[in-house]
Amino acid sequence: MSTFELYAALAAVLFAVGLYGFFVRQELVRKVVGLNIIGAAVFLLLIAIAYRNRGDFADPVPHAMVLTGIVVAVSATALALALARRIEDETGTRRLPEDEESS
Amino acid sequence: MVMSVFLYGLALFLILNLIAGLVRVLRGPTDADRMLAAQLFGTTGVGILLVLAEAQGLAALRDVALVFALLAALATVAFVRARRGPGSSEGEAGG
Amino acid sequence: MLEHGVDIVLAGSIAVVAWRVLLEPQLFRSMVLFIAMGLMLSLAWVRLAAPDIALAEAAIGAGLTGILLIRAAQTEAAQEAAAAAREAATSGWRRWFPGAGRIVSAAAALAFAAVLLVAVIDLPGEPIGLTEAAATEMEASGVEHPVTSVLLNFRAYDTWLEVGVLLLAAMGVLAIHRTYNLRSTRSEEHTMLVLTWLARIILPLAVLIAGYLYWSGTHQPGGAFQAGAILAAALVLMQLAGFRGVSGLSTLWLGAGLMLSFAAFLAVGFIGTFEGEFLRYRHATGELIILALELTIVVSTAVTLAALFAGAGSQSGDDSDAVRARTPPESL
Amino acid sequence: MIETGGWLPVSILATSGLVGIVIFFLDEPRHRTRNFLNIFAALAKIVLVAIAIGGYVEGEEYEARFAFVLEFDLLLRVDAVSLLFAGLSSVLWLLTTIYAIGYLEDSPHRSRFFGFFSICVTATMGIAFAGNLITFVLFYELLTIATYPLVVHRGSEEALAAGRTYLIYTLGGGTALLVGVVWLHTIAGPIEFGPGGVLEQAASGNSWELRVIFAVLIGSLGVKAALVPLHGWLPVAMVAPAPVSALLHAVAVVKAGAFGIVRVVHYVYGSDFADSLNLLLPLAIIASITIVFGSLRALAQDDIKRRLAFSTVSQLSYITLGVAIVGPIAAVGALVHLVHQGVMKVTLFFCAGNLAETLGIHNVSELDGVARRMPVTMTAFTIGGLGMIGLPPIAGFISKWHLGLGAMEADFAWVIVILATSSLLNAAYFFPPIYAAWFKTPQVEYPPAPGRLETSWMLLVPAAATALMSFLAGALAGVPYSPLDIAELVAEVVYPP
Amino acid sequence: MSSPFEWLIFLPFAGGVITFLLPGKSRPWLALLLTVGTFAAAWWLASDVWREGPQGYALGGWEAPLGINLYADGLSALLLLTTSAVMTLASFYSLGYFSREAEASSWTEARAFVPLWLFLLGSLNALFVSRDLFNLYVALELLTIAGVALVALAGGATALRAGMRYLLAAFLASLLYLMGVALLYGEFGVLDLALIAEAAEGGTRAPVIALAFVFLGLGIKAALFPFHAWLPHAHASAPAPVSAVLSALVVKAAFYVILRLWVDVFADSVTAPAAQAAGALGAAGILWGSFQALREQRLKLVVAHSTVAQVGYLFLLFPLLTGVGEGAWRFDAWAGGVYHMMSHAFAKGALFLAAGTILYAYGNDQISAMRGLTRTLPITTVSFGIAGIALVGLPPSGSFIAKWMLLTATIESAQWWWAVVIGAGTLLSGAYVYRLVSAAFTPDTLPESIRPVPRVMEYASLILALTSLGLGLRAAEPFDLLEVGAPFSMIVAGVGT
Repeated sequence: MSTFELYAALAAVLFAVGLYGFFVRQELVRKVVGLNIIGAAVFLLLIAIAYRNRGDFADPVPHAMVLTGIVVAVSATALALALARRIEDETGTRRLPEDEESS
Repeated sequence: MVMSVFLYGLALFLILNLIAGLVRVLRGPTDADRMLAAQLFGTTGVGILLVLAEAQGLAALRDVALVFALLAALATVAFVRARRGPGSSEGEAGG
Repeated sequence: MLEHGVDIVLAGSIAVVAWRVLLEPQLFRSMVLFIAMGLMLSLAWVRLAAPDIALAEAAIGAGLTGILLIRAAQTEAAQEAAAAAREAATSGWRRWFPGAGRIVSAAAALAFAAVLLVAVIDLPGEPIGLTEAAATEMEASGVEHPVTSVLLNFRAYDTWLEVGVLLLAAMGVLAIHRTYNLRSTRSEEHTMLVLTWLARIILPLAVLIAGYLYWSGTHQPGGAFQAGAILAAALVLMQLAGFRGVSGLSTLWLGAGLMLSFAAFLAVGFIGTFEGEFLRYRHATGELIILALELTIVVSTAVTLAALFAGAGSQSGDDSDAVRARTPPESL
Repeated sequence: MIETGGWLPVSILATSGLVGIVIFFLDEPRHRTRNFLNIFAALAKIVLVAIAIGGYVEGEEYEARFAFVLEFDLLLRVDAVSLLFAGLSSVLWLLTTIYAIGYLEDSPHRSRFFGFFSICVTATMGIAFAGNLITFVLFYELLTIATYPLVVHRGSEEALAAGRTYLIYTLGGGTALLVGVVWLHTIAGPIEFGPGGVLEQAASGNSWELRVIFAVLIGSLGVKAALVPLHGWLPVAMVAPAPVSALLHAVAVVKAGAFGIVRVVHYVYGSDFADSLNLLLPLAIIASITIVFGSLRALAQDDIKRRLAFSTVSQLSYITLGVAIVGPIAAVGALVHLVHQGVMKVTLFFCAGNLAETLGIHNVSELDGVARRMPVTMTAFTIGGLGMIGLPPIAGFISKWHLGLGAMEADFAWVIVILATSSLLNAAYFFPPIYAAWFKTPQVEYPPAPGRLETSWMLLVPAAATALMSFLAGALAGVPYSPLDIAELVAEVVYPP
Repeated sequence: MSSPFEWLIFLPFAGGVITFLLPGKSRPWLALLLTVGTFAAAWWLASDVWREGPQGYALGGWEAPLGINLYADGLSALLLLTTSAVMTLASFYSLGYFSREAEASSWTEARAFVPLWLFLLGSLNALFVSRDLFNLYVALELLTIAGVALVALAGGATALRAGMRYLLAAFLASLLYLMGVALLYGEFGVLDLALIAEAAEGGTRAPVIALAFVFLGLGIKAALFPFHAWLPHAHASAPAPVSAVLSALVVKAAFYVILRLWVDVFADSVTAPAAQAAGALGAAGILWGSFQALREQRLKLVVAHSTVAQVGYLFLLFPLLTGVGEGAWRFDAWAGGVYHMMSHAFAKGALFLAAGTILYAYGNDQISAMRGLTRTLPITTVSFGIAGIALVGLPPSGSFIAKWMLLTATIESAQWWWAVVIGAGTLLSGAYVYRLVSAAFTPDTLPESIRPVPRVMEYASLILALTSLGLGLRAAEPFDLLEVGAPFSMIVAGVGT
């Protein structure tokens, strides 16, 4: 198993873990955490792909993509947490109701 | 060659250390244990990075170690604040 | 051989920690684990010859995100227990099939993992990518570090839009709080002496490190986003220590800080059109322009991330009217 | 774009279309402006249609073509059968407009009413002049949309329910029509209406598909043409104000369906080709069933407008029947009935509206002796009713005569039986009210007439005029430019001698 | 600044910066000015495309694969025009909608609204001209964050929760998309769509799995059934102009990316079963969305559920692109889908704006409260009606043409079952539009006081509605533009008629 394959496999595992967490956990903060884990999986795959193709340096394009991705992820996370906080203020819970109509 | 084996061995050892710390985070029993274990991450992380910098021949990793050290302090502050902040029970947050 | 051992242990423990992050019943502990996972991921980036990403992960991924999450996790234990109870007593069909949701979710997640594995195995054996192309063109880009040349020259357009995403998130947070600066957000009241002291030490250190990372970004790993994130972390620390930080900025200054980088790209892009294309700066001044842009990125990233932290974490319990003023015409 | 003479069909549409839009934006109290616009547009339209008839007989060609989408054009073209329909519509529009102004005096939402009314007529004109199927579909659906607000104009629960029924039927029909038309285009390409049919050359190889498409097209057109069992909306829609009933049931909607059947059989398939696909006999049978069924149901109705509605179901199928019988004489019968039934039925609805508006009479059982109070109205009603039965020399006789002759010619002897039965039934449901009105003694004291006339002149004149037209169309059927004359012109084109 | 691409990107983003920094009441006017300017730029680009064929642009002078290239063909040009047209009118509308200076909170709303609004416009423009997999990701992300922020602007628990759902779904979707992009980069080593299209061919599993990830992510963003649950409340709780733009444009943006990738880049990699599956999900979306729209009691929720249904139509075009043999129907299916996108954008924009007007005037948007709307807000009723026509796909609306083309494709590619779905969808949409229209026609008691509505709000929705109608009256030019750089040809040599 090469380094690329190892980390690519880790990406697959992390993806599944994050997805499961996103589906199963009802608390908004944890859903966001699940999404961040999925994000880590995606970044891992990209960097592994970059690693596979390295001359003097690893492929810089996926690196740039991941840097962008990390910034985007932190933006979305912060927005989500701000929303979650406001929802808690308004409704007293940090979950979303199970069925859509209940509001 | 020998050098490389030694360095990677060292890195592996430090990583195992890290994992041991994680067990403390999970097991507790008090939040104080958890926080100390978390502090250990920072220190051990810096160590691993420095070792890897040698082993992989990437000087830039020392910069990463620098950032690690800085942020470990920050994380500790955040822990303390979070445990001490309003709305948390004072009792458990030893320190 | 041991090299592989490092990777295997690292990968294995990352997977386990991720799993524990989601399983851990107590939110706070889960967040601590999340930060630990970020640190370990940084090591993984190092192993994958991506020191830039390791820096960014340490500063943003584990650092700021972790602190954000930790702060979000400050809920009353009782409240959380009640919510958990509500979660257990779910409505509808789930009551009849307890655990069905979990089984389905697990099956879906596993299916995704399997499919991903297949895809990864199926990827072509020979390396494919843009390493060569980047190496050939790097000279024309004005900087000597490949990642920076991609970020700030070849694909500067993406970077600009990414700065836009960061900016929009900040604008969104402000919009959610119905305010134009963060003065209404809560600052920490009972400060701790030790924190004040720490902040005084760390702040100059952080500025120094940030400056170093910014400067070195043109020829070695490091760069504007990482530097900005470190400054942001310092600002956050100030906030935690009871200083006003970004919350002290007036509407205009906060706005200017948030907008600076996006506007700078816009201006550079505009000037570029006189030479040819939008965002064109291949000429001799390329390096200068990149340095200038990076400087604006440092400032904007620092202000924005700190503002996001202040906005996302703020409680409205003791907030001023700006937060209180909610829309009257609620459509329900 | 617009070729020589193309302005004519376009401006015939525009007279009512533009006026309709202007009326929408008129403030409610501006009655004089609105009435003036309405009457002016209606008169202008009649003049333009008259010019078109004159020009067409002289051999002029009027055609307006607009690029629509891909290889399809919107095509407005003047031909004989479109003139027949347009002539009928434009004349009746004028009369119905006058009638509606009188009928809706002092009621709310008149701008809305007349706006949609004008759009309705525009759509009808569009149907008349549509030169290909896509244009036809376009205006056919526009008609559906524009009539809905008229049906629900009163806004009552009953009206809304009727509107719903109406929409369910017509939207369903419209969707099926669209499918059929698209299907036809996929096998035959963009086709334009041509007398005697165009499919024999374009797509004769696909006989099964053509049969199914025919069924789909007739089925969907049959909704508006009220073929059994698709007639359900028509009696329900009676809740609409009388001018709407007059317009819907005599002219616009139901005729659009019947006219569509004429177009499909004579101008798309061609009756010989359709007959060779064995499509016309089933059509004739369905039409016959509808004729008898409609008459039987009409017998049982006490509500005058419902009785008239079922009578419409029955009478309309004369047109379909005439189309389904191969041969020029039956075709003449069908086409001339298109006009005659329109004129006669509009008379009857005007009269029913007069009775309801003036005396509050809605049912047949209340008609005793009403003719003494409203002699002009009941004279008109009598002429219309007798015409429906088919008594000479009123218009209905001419149509039935040609239908019968055509059936004989085509060896459809059983059709005679249907016609005879239908006439008997017609008599059975029209004679009692006529008899009661003229010869029975009133049961109640009717309120006295408001002025010299038995009711407002705006209600009376249109009824009298259409009654006179019903009479003249029959009595003077032989003169040039009479409906019969034009229908024969059409038949000559469809069945070249 | 000699290229329209530059203006398309520069104007809205510069506007976003300026309106964020500069205080003052001129903000909304500036926004309006910039949307008009963007429309001009889109027009410029469209005319370049029209005259010279597809346009490319290398940002920073770096050609692909290393740099990012922009690209515009007829499809991009049309969508850019649609975007700026809808946003211009919605900006007009917001002049009235946010003019409630008396209420401090709404003034805050307006201040936050304008810069976010311009960023949204900029990100839509960026997306429609992008030709780079990763750049598309960033553009989608910009769009999402701006959209979420705009939804949350409405304030209140409902809007916040709706915004949260939207954000979570879109965040997950982005990551799925990015995972697909990572795999595609691993496979092809480039991000430029044109370069990938050269390299892509059916066969290996990795690109297929990558595509599955990409389409899944985009399907969530496009609210494809069963990933639509986030949409109705997000679109219904936002401020009216935001609802309009989210439903009209933002959902379409995700679909646009699917369309580009599916048709232009990976045409050989996607299989017929995948196409049928996409169609089946689309069909399920049509039925489910329509049923929900029939059940809802709130106007804006009905309109939002209808978006789920209408998005379903778009996915029908994928199975229609398959089929045996060569035929012009592929163009019909593709162009029909695109045209539906446009027509629906205008119609749905008009509907949401009209719904917002009603909410503004009445204070709530219960359907039962809409009674007497024809009297209180006649212009809004008219725009409601016209937009309803377009939603059902009746002529003469652009959706009718779209439906016509899709039906043609179903029949020519011998997939009649999709025709059934289209027909059923038409009737169901007719049913829910009918609910709204009939409520408007019920006279009944009016609310005692209605807040006066600025005229500009009413006319903005009317113009949008009329545009959706105009698309149905003249489709020749849009289709000609659409054919520039299209993956299919209008007429396949030697086939068809």
